[in-house]
Formats: sequence, structure tokens, C-alpha cells
Amino acid sequence: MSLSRVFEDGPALIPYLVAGDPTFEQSLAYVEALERGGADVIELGLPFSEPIAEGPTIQRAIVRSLEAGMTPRRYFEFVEALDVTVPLVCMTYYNLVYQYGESDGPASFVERAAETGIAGLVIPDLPAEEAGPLRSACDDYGLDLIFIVAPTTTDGRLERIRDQGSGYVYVQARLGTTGAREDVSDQTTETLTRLADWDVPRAVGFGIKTGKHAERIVRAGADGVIVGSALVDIVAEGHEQGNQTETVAAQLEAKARELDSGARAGRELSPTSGGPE
Amino acid sequence: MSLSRVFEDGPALIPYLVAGDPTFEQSLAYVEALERGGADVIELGLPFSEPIAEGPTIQRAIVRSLEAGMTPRRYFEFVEALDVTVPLVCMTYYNLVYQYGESDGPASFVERAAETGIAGLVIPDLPAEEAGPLRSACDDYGLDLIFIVAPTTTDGRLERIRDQGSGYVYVQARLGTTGAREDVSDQTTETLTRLADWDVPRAVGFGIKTGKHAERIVRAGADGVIVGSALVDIVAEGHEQGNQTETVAAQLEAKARELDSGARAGRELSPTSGGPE
Amino acid sequence: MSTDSKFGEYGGQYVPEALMPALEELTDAYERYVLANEDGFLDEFRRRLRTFGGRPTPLQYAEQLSERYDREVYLKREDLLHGGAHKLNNALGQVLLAKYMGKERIIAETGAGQHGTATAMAAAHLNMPCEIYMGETDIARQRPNVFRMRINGSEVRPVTTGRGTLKEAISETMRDWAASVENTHYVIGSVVGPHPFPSMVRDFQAVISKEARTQVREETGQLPDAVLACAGGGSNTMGAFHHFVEDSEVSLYAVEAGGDSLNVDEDAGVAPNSASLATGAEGVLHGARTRLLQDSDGQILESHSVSAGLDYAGVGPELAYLVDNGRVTPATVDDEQALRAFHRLSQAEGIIPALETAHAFGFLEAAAGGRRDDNSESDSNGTTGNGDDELGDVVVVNVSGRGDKDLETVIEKTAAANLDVGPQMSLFRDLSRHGGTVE
Amino acid sequence: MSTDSKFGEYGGQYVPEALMPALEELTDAYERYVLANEDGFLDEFRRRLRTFGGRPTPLQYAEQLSERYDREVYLKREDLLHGGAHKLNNALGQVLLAKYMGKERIIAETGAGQHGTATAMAAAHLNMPCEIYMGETDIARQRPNVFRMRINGSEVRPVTTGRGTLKEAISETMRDWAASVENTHYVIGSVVGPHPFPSMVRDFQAVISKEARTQVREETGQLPDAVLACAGGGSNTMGAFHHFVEDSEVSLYAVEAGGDSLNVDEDAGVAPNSASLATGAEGVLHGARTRLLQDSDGQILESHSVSAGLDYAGVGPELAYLVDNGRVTPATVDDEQALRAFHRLSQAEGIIPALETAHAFGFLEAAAGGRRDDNSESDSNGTTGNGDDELGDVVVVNVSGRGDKDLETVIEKTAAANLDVGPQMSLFRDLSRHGGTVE
Ligand SMILES: Cc1ncc(COP(=O)(O)O)c(C=O)c1O
Ligand SMILES: Cc1ncc(COP(=O)(O)O)c(C=O)c1O
Repeated sequence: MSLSRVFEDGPALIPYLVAGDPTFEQSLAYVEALERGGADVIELGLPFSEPIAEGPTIQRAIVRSLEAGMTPRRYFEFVEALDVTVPLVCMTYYNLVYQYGESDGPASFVERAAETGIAGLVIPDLPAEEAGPLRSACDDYGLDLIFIVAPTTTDGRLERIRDQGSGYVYVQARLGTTGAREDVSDQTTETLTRLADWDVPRAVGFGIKTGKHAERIVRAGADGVIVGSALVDIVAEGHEQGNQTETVAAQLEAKARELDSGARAGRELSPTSGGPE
Repeated sequence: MSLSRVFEDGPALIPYLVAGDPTFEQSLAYVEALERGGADVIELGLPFSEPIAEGPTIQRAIVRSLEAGMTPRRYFEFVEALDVTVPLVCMTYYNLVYQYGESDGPASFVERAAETGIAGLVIPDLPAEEAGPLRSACDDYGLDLIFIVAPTTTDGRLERIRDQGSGYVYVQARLGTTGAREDVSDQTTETLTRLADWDVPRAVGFGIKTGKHAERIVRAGADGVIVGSALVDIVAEGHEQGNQTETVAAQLEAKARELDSGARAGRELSPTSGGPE
Repeated sequence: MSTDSKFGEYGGQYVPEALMPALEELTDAYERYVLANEDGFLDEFRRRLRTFGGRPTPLQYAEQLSERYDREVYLKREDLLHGGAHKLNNALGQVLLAKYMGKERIIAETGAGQHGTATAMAAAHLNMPCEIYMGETDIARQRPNVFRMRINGSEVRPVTTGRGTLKEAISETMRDWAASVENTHYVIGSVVGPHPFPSMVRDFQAVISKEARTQVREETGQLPDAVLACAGGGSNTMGAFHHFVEDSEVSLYAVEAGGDSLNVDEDAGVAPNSASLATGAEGVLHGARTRLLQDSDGQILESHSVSAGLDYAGVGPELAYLVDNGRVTPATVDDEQALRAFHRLSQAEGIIPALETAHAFGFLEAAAGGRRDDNSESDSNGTTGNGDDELGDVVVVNVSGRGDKDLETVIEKTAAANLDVGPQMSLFRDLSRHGGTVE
Repeated sequence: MSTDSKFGEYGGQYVPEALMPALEELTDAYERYVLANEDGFLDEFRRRLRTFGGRPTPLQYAEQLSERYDREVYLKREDLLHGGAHKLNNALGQVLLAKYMGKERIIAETGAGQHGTATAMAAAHLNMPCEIYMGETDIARQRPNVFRMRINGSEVRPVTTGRGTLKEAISETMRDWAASVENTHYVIGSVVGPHPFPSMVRDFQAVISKEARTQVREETGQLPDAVLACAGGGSNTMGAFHHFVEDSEVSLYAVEAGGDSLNVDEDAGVAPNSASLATGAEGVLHGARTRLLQDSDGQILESHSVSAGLDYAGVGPELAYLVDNGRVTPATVDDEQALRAFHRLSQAEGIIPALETAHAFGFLEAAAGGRRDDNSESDSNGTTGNGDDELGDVVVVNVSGRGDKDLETVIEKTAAANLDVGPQMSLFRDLSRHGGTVE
């Protein structure tokens, strides 16, 4: 199924975690907890050694995962081992996609991703201009390719992104790298307005931390909320304090639930909907 | 009396010490011991802060004397306090001569030196070319002005030195700064030959350390031997080991005697004398 | 000068979407000001390079090296540029461009600290606030340059991720840029990164070969047979090569850091060298497709070189392209050869080169037949590249920088490796600044 | 150029007899090679200054300073010379002359280490063995320069007498020369010492004013109203002034180190400054009659300055003469003003000056009316010299050297004096080279 279908059913909660953080086994439990908490799609990071688009929280998660032995091959095993039913989106950097397998280009990666049931890809260092080969591979294997739209994205570029993207569009809520922040940016509303006539759903990420944030974002017109650092923080804290896997999983589930209800509350007040569904 | 008269009586021993090394009182005793040991003239250093012509031994003596409070004024008091009958030659640098007293130039220094009975001056940083004012002052007050002739001195310069010098000529035995050395240089013989027809006596210094050296120097034709570092070494050792003033004075006297008999032995074999006088 | 964003398959713009508009804006500014000299940008740039930077730099005939190698060796003296390296050509160009673009803040990464110092100097000169990201390993090994940046009024931001060298510093600066792109220009320090940086930095550095080409003809009446330059990111290389690329009779040698060894330890994720051209493979890093040091999964390896300025896992896309198509010959020189070359140039010519630069001289020595007098003494182990004597009669070596920043490192490493080449330092090495005595 | 051995009553040859023939030989060589260009000496010298040294150095319009002082400030960039200071002009000239004279060994003294490094570089370049005498205090405070000399292959001989600074190093080098004069040339580092050194060194350095005079006319269409240079021995001063001396409309300012204070402690034998022109008296030191720091007996005082290169009790006889006859105006700038000026130039213009050079900029700031915007802020205490604003509209400041050698000293002294001008260094100051981490 195309990822956009997920959004038909009310505002989507799209949590993000780094696969294998802090260990393969713990991470499985954490990702599964997200589904229980109400995730509609899960973005699953495949760690790259040079994560130029991430803030410190996710950088540290990436280091933990890499140090625990995560590789692209292990990542796909991880996906296969996961017991979730919601669609998964793989988030990683282009060099890993490009180098994978025997193909001279991204095809082997996409093939293997499709095989494990991954529904889409987000590659933050691959702008629409360079995305041709990956776009075709995704088409060949039925994957969505999700692009990010930033507050700085020009109108000209918006068109290119609209052409290349599918599944949903990832709306970057503000400038900067990923990382949880207190307030919600004005830039978000503006970008959402610019995307008003797109036919893919618009999921907003970067800096969403609480149910209240999620509510406001959805109220501003988002079709989904993407939450990364706020969840990775929980994993990090659990790791540092040596907490039980179940405890951390329960915290993640609770956080997801908070975000999910926030988002749903937002929809009730959203300009695009008359009221509760 | 002109210093040259001293040399009429056989080869002259001209020891050198720094006045006030290591203290005013000890130094008085040491200088007096040199006379007992057979000195015919005594060169008495007035310490200058930048002794560019001295080797390390005499540099250190200069530091000791300066640290014990030696100044030009004290120096003249030192000379007045000395109980010796042989003529004294003051060895110092031009800036001290130049700055002394009220005169704009060297006159005050020479006047005061004459008053204390000093017979001559050696100023190692004052070549014949710059010596005009000092030469006249010495003439006015009846002092000799002794110049150094180096192995490198050219024939042209020899003439200038011959014109300006009096008392004796200080033959620098070798290149380099002062300091006791083991062997006797060939350059000495050569310089002595070049000075053969001068009518002032030729005293050789730089590196003479033992009676044997003195003997060879005199045999080579010198009218006198100047000995500095070998004596200053005795003062330094006495100072470092905290020896009694009398002990050190006795050593100095013995060293002077050794040098004096060496010189006399040399004269017996000297080319300019038929045999013992 | 060209506005192509690709060199064959290399180059491109692989950056987060937030930066793409900035790259478009920069490309536009590059085309208008740098390529078309709008508002007299180039005139001002050249004037400032002359009066502030000290251009032209001389081309010096190296007497002792020429005798040693029995060929005419000429030195292009970028070490005499203000700041002590070729880096100012680029830093001044970019900071000035940022001014023309109306930017209000400068950020930059630095490895050896040479690019950081050059940027700090250019920023002070042009009255722009400036922040420099530097890996903490590099901060420790290039201390004088840290002081210089601070004294010129720049902030220095220590980067603690990874091994704390240039690679991490670039990543971190890109992150800052992604957050600050509207009022900030990122002055990248070499011919790397997304388009238009590789072309633009090359154009700013091309003054080296422009001058050298004229100078060598004036001196010898001919073009050189070979041009040698060390390659980290490749900016001094591209600067020294650019105007010779069309001269097919001139051989071009890019000398990379062979480090400890050319073998890779995949498990540790470490390449004990920085030889992306010689041993790397195609991939995408820091905004461009190029040749990289990476493991078979595509994870970037930690590089190594005794010289901080060469210690980088990538290389400029244009240089990679010129190597692939055979126009440029890659070579490597290991740490020990570089140290030996450092001492050789210092003692023979009275020029203390940067450790980066010393690699180029290491290759001059190691090229077979390089030494006229005694081939057996030639330390040709640990070198790759041109085996037979193709260097020819007239060789230009680009002296990309001076070695003042490397004194402590060289003294330490020379002693540690027990090399017989350096001066005895025992009397001075442990001399405390505070104690103030030597015995 | 002149062969007079005296400047009024100053100058002359006050040296041990053993050295007199060497001075005659040198005077002869100076007259033949330097004054009469015999065997093309001057042509070779100029060529080497160009290709090895990096001449001509630019004259740079200083934008920020010009605005600050509301006059046109031009910088003569001797800091861009190979080695980082004007010193190479002289060192290269003398080492080359020694070669023409058939000498086989070079000795030199050094204070800041700049002359020593320049001499070591020139000696390596011309393939001459070289030994440098340096006071142990200076060795400790100018460590990077010690390393540079060693790395260029020179021996460094620590001088332990006295306070272990320049004065003692000169005395010690003279002693060596007296013993080795036949095959050795003593490369004196400033316009001091016996004739022909003051004239010869001035002639080698005069290229500064020769270039600057032409350059400033090209830029402004006129001669400058004032030329400023710091004065230690006075070689950069004389070099910067020489070709302006006949231009009576150009004011010449020699800025000495005011150190801690201009008062002398006679009992301790210490002058807490190096201001021989401002506070010294006539006397004889190191072979010449000139103005000196001395006590009433004529014993030379220990001088002091935060800058090792100015820390000397004497000054060149020609400069003393030009001050006496009113052609040159002496001024002093104290340690704190020099530190402030160091930071000011670094931050405002992106040029880190030598601490010596910073004194010239300290005077530019302190000259009454120097600052346009706020006179009350002007740190004019502790300055002597020109009280009213005679600097005029076009001022040339000679940037005698770069400050890389002074980084540690400046950081330490700025912190110790609690000045509000320097950058915060706490994060970087205690950074160990070995530890390799900043937290
Ligand atoms: C002196 C010097 N040479 C070379 C390099 C390597 O950089 P690039 O290859 O871009 O010239 C550096 C980098 O810091 C450097 O400082
Ligand atoms: C940069 C610089 N300027 C000035 C001086 C002072 O010397 P002079 O007065 O001879 O120029 C020195 C001496 O080391 C120096 O290094």
C-alpha cells in the first residue's frame, strides 16, 4: 500500500528511532512499543557515520547503534525481526544506499528493503536533483520516496520535490538540525500553506516534543507529526540509567500515546476538518 | 717612571687580577701576594658589565667583583688601599673611562687614576683609531696607554698602534678571548718577529698558564709575560671551596713565582740575550 | 572557470534540503560576482589578495634541491601568503563574496587550522563575525593556530564527535549552516562539498597556477615537465594544476598522505592513511560524489596522517575526476617520508614547509631516479605512484604552506620515530616556558 | 649610502684589536660589493630577496584603522617577508656578503629569535654552517623560534651570563668572533655594533623605505605625513626611514619600548624599559658610541620589555644621531599599550603583529587626537612623544614582523594583566598537546 493511505484515517503519528539503539534486542522492543502507543508509520534510522542532518541527540543514538554493531545488513535483519504491522520508512544517508550490494547504484538497497517489507525511504542528503536513480529503483520495487521541504525551500524547488516525492512530504518545521525544542515555529504554518494544494499528506517534523506540540501542529494543518529526538531522549536516558528494557518501552509507549492524543485533539480543531470524525 | 723601564731588568712578569674579586679585602691580599711572587707590573681589572674581550674565567670574576659592590670609585679606593710598590696598570672598557666624573670624555678618569698612582691603562675595546682623546689625557697626566696587537693585526694598523701606544705593547698570543690554554701558539713567534724593531717592550698574554709556557714565550723573544686566567682560576677555586684568604694568597704567590722563574729561564735561552745576565 | 556542477559522475549537491536554496543563492552569486566580475568583485578580490595577502608569491629556483635531483626544481611559494598557506586565496575570496551577498556571519571548519586561521584573518580584515569548528584532536595538535584564530577575534568551537578531526568538523559546520543559512555563509576550506564549492574554491586558488605558469616561462622559456602538489581536500592541488590542465605535456602529480600504511582496518573503521585517490572508492560525502575512504558498507573510515591538513577521508570531485581520466597522477608519501622531507627542505633550502607540503617533497625524493647521487639511499619504500623517472627536467613544487604550526609535532615525531634526519633537540625540547632555563 | 664610520659623534669602531682587521676587511667588502655592486652582488641580493624572500612586500591600506583614526593609515607589510619579519633583508644580505668574502661560517646573536631565524634561513639557503647565540631568558620566551633555527640546521648556543637576553648574546657572539674571525662572519642583527655594520645593515634594510616611498605615492599621489616604526636596535626603523630622511615634510617616529616604567632602578642595575633614545645617555657599547641605558658609572643596565626583540640597552648610532638633530622624533609605548595594540590590530585588520611591531601601533593609538571617536578612551598614559596631533593625514606604519612567535607570551600577559581586550582563552590555554581533549 502507498504510505499516503495511512493518513486517510486521521492525523498520523510518525515516530522515529535509530535501529539498534542501544542494542539490537532492546531496539526491537522499543520500536514495537511505538506501535502499541499509536504509531501509524515508523521511521527507522539506519545509522551512517556522518549524519550531517542530525542534531546531537540523534548523533549520539547513531554512535550507540554503530558501536553495538549495526550495519546495513544487520538493519534489514532487524526489520525482518520486528513484530509490527504499521508501515516502516527507512531513514538513512545516500552513501549507504549507494554502496549496498552488488549494484552500481541504489537498486540493490531498494530491492532488499522491499523484500523486508519497508514501505518508503527518507534520504536527507539526497535532494530531488540527484534523486533520479533512486526514484526509478523505488518505482521498480514499489517503495515511496519521501522528501523534506524546508522553510527555505524556494518555489522552483517545491515543484521538483513535488515531482519526485511520494508517500508523504516531510515538512521541516524550522531551520536547523533535528532536536526537540520547546516552542512551535511560525515557519511551519507558512510552509503548510504553501503545500496546501499538494495531494500527498504533509507530515511535520523537527522539534516536536509533547502532545501539546503535536496538537498545535495538526491544528496548523498538518496531516501527521514526526517525532524523533523526544523519543530518542527516552532511549538515551534509559541507557544511561541502566533501566529495564520493559520500563523504557513503557515510557516510549506512553510518550507515543501522548503525542497521538495530542495530534487527534489537534485534528478536532483543525481548519481542514469540520470537527471530530 | 714609564712602564718600559720595568723591562730593563730581565723579563717582566705581569699578572692580572680583577680588583675586588671575590671581595674588596680578599682581593687586596691577593694582589699583594702577586708582588711577593715576583710581579714586575700588575694589571688590575676594573670590571665592566659587558666584558666583550674576556673568556668565561674572567667574566665570572667580573661578576663576582660587581656583585661584591665594585664600582669605578671603589676601584680607585682599592688602588689607594693596596700596599704594593710595583707599577699598576688599569685594565677596563672604554665606557667606564668615558663616563667617569664630570669631564665630557676620559680626562676625569685619567686624572683620578694618576692621583692614585696608576701607571698605565689597557682598554681592550678602544682601538688606536678611537684613542685620540684618551691618548691626550694620558699624556697630560703622565700615564702610559698600552695597546694590544693581535695575530690578525695588519701592517697598516701596526703603525697606528706604534704611534699611539706607550709603556709596553700587549701581544695577544692567539685569537680568541682571554683564557688559560695548554699549548703555546705559533702565532706568537710570528707577531714578535713583526714587532722586532719596536722600541717598547713586548709583553705576551692570552693563554699563559705555567712556568713552562712562560719560559717558551720568553724564549720566543717576549720581554714579558701577562698571565690572567691562570691566576683568576686560583681565586675562583679558593672562593668556591671557601678557602682561607692566606691559603689562596699563598697559592697565588707560588704561581707567580713559578711563572717568574719560567720567564727567567726562558731569558737565559732567548735569542736576544747571550746568556744569563 | 566553469559552472558545471559535475565532473563526470563526481560532484553534485548532496545536502539537506534546508541548504539547497543557499547553494542556489551561492551558485548565483558565484556566477555573477566570480565568473562575471559583477560590481567589480574580481578587481576588489585581486587588489586585496595583493595588498593584504601578499600576491603574487614568488617562484623560486631551489638551488640545493636542483643539484640533489639533477633537474631544475622550482618552488611556488604559497607559504609566503599572509597566514602562511595558500588557504587565504580561498578564504578571502569567500568572505568577500559573503559580503557581496549581504551575509552577516561567517562559519568555517578547519583541520590543520590553516583554513581556520585564513578565514579568521579574512573575516577580521573584512569586519565579519566568524566562528570556526575544529575537531578536538586537531585543536590539540595545532595549538598555535587555535590561538591565532582566537586572537583574530574568531570563536573556535571544539567538535567532540568521532575522532575529532576534519571530517567531523565539516559535518558539524554543515549542521550549523543548516540552522543559520539565511544570514550565514559557510566558507568551506577546500575544493570539496556540494557545488558550487569545488568550482569556486578552485577558481579562487587557480591564481597559483596562473602566476606559476607565467613565472616558469619567464624563468625557463618553457612550461614545466611536471607540477607536484600535496592533496588533502585538493585545493592547493587544483590551484596549482588548473591552468596547466590544458597543457597536455605537463605532468600533474597529486601527492596524498600515505600515513602509517595503505592497508585498511575495516573492523576498527580506520584507514591509517588519507589516500582517497590511491585507495578510496566512489561514494557520497559532505555534499558531493567523489572518491572516499569507506568500508564495504559505505561507512566513512577514520583517516590518518601525521599532517592534520591532509587527514581527511575524501577529496575534491574534480581532482578525483582528473585522476580517473588519467590527467592527474596520484601518489602517496607516508608519515616518515614526509618527516624526512620536512627536515630536508628546512636544512637544504631554509624553508620550513607545512607537514602537508612536505608530502609533495617526499614524492620528489622518492620518485625513482629522483636522487642523482645515490639511489640506494632513496627512501622509496612506502611510496606509490610514478615508478620510473617521468618527472622530467623542470619541476614545479607547490609550497602550499609554512611549517611554523608543525614544529612541536615534528620534533616529537622525529624523536619518536628515531629518525636520523632532524637536529638534536634534547637541549631545547623540554624547555619550560615558565622555568626559563636551559642547562 | 655612505661609508662614513660616524654619525656626528656616534658610531665608530670600539672593538678588541683582534676584530679590527675583520672590520677593515668587511668595510672593504661593503664598499666593493654593496656600494659598488662589484661582481653583481646587489643584483644577486635583490634577486634572492625577491624569489626567496618574497619582495616587494605590499603597502596595504588599513581600512579599519583608517576609520578609527580618521586618517589614511598604510601598513608596510614586512611581516610577509620569508621568516616573518624584516630581519631577512639584512640576514640574507650579510650571509651573501660573507659568501662573496669567502667566509665559511656564520655566527649571529638573537634576541626575539627573529634575527636568528632569518639568519638560519639565509644560511641554509646559501649552504653555510651557522651558529646562533641566544640568551637563555629569550630561549625560554621565544621557544618557537629556537625550534625554527634548529630545524633549519643551525646550532643554538644558550648564553647564561647576565639576564640572558640580547645584550649578553651580542657580547658572547663578539667573543666567538674574536676567536674565529678569519673564517667566520658575524651577522649582526640590527643597525648597531661597530662600523660598517650600522651603515651596511641600514642599506640592506633601506629597501623598506625605497619600496614604501614609491608605493605610497602610487596610492595617494603624495608622500606620507608620517612614518612610524618600532625601535629596538633600530634596523626596521632605519630601513623604514632611510629614503624619507631627505623629505623634510615627512615626520619620522621611532617608537621604543616603555616597558613597565621609564624610571630606572640604579641599585638593581635595571631599567624597566628599553628606551635608550628617550631615557638613555651617550656611551660606548658593543663597538659603537651611541645612546645607552647605563648607570651613572657607565655600567650597562638590564633593559626590559614584554617584547624580546626590543629588549636591548642600546640603539643604532645613526638613529641616535637623527634623534639628536631633530629629524626623528622618539616616542615610547609601554607593555600594556603594546599588548592592547597587538589585540587591536589582530582583531581589526586580521594581521597578528609581532609584539615589537605592536609598539608602533600603540603609538598610533596614543598620539593625541589619534582616535577620532573617543579621546577619553585612548590609553595615552605611559606614552611619551608627540603630544599634539602632528601625525597628519597619511601615515605609514612599518609592520616589522608577524606575531606567531608571541602567541603564548601575549596570552599569558593579557591574562596576567587582566586586560579587557584579548579573547577569552580559558578553554584553550591549558590545552595539553598530549592529552588532546578540551572539555
Ligand atoms: C599547508 C597546507 N597544505 C595543504 C593542505 C591540504 O588542503 P588542500 O588539499 O585543500 O590544499 C592544507 C590544509 O590545511 C594545508 O594547511
Ligand atoms: C618583528 C621585529 N620588529 C622589530 C625588532 C627590533 O629590531 P630593530 O629595531 O633592529 O628593527 C625585532 C627584533 O627582533 C623584530 O623581531
